[in-house]
Amino acid sequence: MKIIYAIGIVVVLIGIYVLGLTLNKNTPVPEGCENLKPECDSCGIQTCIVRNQNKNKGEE
Amino acid sequence: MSEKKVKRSFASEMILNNPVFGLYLGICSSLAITTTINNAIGMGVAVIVVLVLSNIVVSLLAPITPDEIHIPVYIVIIASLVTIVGMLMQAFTPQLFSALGAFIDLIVVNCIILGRAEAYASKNGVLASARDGLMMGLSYTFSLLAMAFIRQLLGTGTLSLSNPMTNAELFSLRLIPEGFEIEIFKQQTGAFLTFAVLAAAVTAYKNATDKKAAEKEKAAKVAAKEAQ
Amino acid sequence: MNLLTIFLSGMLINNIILSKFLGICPFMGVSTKLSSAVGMGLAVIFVIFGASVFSWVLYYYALVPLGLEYMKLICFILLIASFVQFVEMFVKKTSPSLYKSLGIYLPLITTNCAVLYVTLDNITQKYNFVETIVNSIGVPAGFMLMLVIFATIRERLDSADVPEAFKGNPIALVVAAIMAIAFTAFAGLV
Amino acid sequence: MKKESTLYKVLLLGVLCAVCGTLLAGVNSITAPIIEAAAIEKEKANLELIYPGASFKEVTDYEDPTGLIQGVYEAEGQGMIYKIKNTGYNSNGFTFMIAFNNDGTVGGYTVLEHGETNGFGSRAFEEDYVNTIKGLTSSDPVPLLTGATITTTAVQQGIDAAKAHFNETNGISYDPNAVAEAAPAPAGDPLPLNDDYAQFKCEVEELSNDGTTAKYHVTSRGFGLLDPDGMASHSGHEYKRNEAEIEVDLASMKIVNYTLTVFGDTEGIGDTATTEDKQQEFVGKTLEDSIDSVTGATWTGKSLAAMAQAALNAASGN
Repeated sequence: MKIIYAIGIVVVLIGIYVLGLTLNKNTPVPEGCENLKPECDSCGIQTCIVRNQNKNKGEE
Repeated sequence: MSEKKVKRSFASEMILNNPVFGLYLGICSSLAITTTINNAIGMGVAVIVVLVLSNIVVSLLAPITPDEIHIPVYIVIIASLVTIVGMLMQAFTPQLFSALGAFIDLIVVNCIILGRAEAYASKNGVLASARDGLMMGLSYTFSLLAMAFIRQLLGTGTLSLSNPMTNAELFSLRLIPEGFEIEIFKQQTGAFLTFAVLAAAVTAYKNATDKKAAEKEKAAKVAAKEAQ
Repeated sequence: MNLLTIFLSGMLINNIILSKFLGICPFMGVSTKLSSAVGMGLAVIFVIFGASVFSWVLYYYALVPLGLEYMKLICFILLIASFVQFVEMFVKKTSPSLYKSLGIYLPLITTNCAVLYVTLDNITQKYNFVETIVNSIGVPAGFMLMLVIFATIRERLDSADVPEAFKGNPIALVVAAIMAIAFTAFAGLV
Repeated sequence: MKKESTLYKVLLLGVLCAVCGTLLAGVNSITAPIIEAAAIEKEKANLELIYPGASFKEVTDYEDPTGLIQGVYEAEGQGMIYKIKNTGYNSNGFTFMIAFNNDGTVGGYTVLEHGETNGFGSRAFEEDYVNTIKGLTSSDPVPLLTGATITTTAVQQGIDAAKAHFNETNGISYDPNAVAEAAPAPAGDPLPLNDDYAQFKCEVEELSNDGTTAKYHVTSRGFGLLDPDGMASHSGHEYKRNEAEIEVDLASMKIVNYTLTVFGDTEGIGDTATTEDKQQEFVGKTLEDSIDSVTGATWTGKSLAAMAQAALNAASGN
């Protein structure tokens, strides 16, 4: 019985997250700041690293 | 990867693209819990288990997950794995669990795991991902051990290891006589300093190897030109 | 624990960066310019506040009645991620200036250790609702304070002659070590 | 079914959640009992002090607005034990256990660890106060202990928090803000007025002298300024000299009136030796007599006796 609640909660939360993701992707970035990228040079922020790695891999 | 790179020994590979001191991945936990060797090994093993399992599951699921939702899928996998590891540790190694405290739960946001999952596991086969997970986990643990070795030695003067299950002490070696320890290494300042020095050492080693490699290449080029 | 003690200990005494070592990734990476430090700080304050409130409600009104306390980690990380998405969407909709100063940092915050730590800490400390709110403002305020202090130092650091190997992040950590000593002075405050 | 269609995504996420959910629930059902047993095991040694040989179960969902209750344990069929942590005189605080039998009487009151000043706060955990607590039921108010007011107030807060929960779960109605009069402090050994009180450094100033009675304003250093055991200097109380106005009948060299004007020692501890009747005790006394000191407030008592001696010496001087 408790398992159903557990699965239910995770499903609801993932639903909200995916909804947020899709909505966020569809809303356009306000004009004038398309190419803005936060300066995060060498730090371990995961999204930066991944983006940089993919970028480097692409160039190699 | 060019053939020449593979020859480089495992150790220098471990140091060169060391996740912790090189890429600053997962340094939140490495600074906080490396006061004793026990904690370092405990955390290291937990990260290895989660990393290997998550890499395997991610590499299995990657081909069938659409691109938009790959982050939520990975997050759920990693979060479940971390919760399971946390529960097992709380049940079977309570002493270690209370020492590591909230940092076991924070493995979820540890930059190494999601980073490796996205960068490597989602693009390679199961076996390769598992191996990569193990390698990364080992070099993470290795960095934690380096930190813990210095901090425990200087901070408490003794190097001790105890069995997490039964909390029995395996060995305890007092190297620095009583009263001569440097207390500050047990506190935050010591953690920052040790990390800064080790990170600088890794950068220095990297600069050195790059310079050597550059010179070798230049020499090789010069030799090649003469040979023509 | 009265509210002022929670706020002060969250902000100064066990400052999230200096004594809990959390949020160091953004601390070193983004804090080169003062304006970006303030932007990041405000974004983190807003996210931690919102995430803590929602996670507290979710925990005490959904997880505890159903006896699913062990699910708190997976629920909180999903909740934080979705909260950040909705905030970013909201900021995109409101104004370009807000997006420029605040919005671009939001995707970086999802994997920030500090956010998840605060939400989990509210539960382990058994805070009630008001204490959760105070804690979830005090801790990120300490984070922002650190970012601002460090941004000013770092701008001057770039012109200092630092040994080759220490350039970049290692010297930033040495500065953080010195700041950690300074912050231990707050220990007797409460 | 196309990989990008939302139905596919929903299905995939659904399956993933199902797998993760069941996995988590499964592992939890294995580890939860082990964790709980280990938690009980850790506390068992303490719980055995009160109900030896009982089997204990931890109660986790309880409302505690005070935040003092650290743990609630139920001894099967015998009663409830509350582990309390509060701060008294010593800033590191103390931890103790209070237990109520199912019939409402107090099942046990044992201290686990405390750092209260011995001779003062520590009396809150010694024999006579422990027995007074043990004699109570879950609806009686908790009496304080003169001479250890700060510590026993903290103990009282803890026990009240435990009582609130116990009475609420067992449906016992009680008056939460009833007050019990403080248990009297046992009388200490007598203080002779001609003893050596040089260390109190009394200062005497004659206010009036009409040949038959003389009135003096006397000040002396109290417990705080002498700081005998080094506790006073960092206890956070700001100490002053004690001051009194003493009238002496010059013919019989007896004290006619003794009124304390300024009390400079620790409230809650020293003030037990400066009550109305303690001051009146001086009336009719000469240098050869002595007064009873109050345990726990001996130093203040001595300071008052020093002032009396100074007044009598000044009177005999002229």
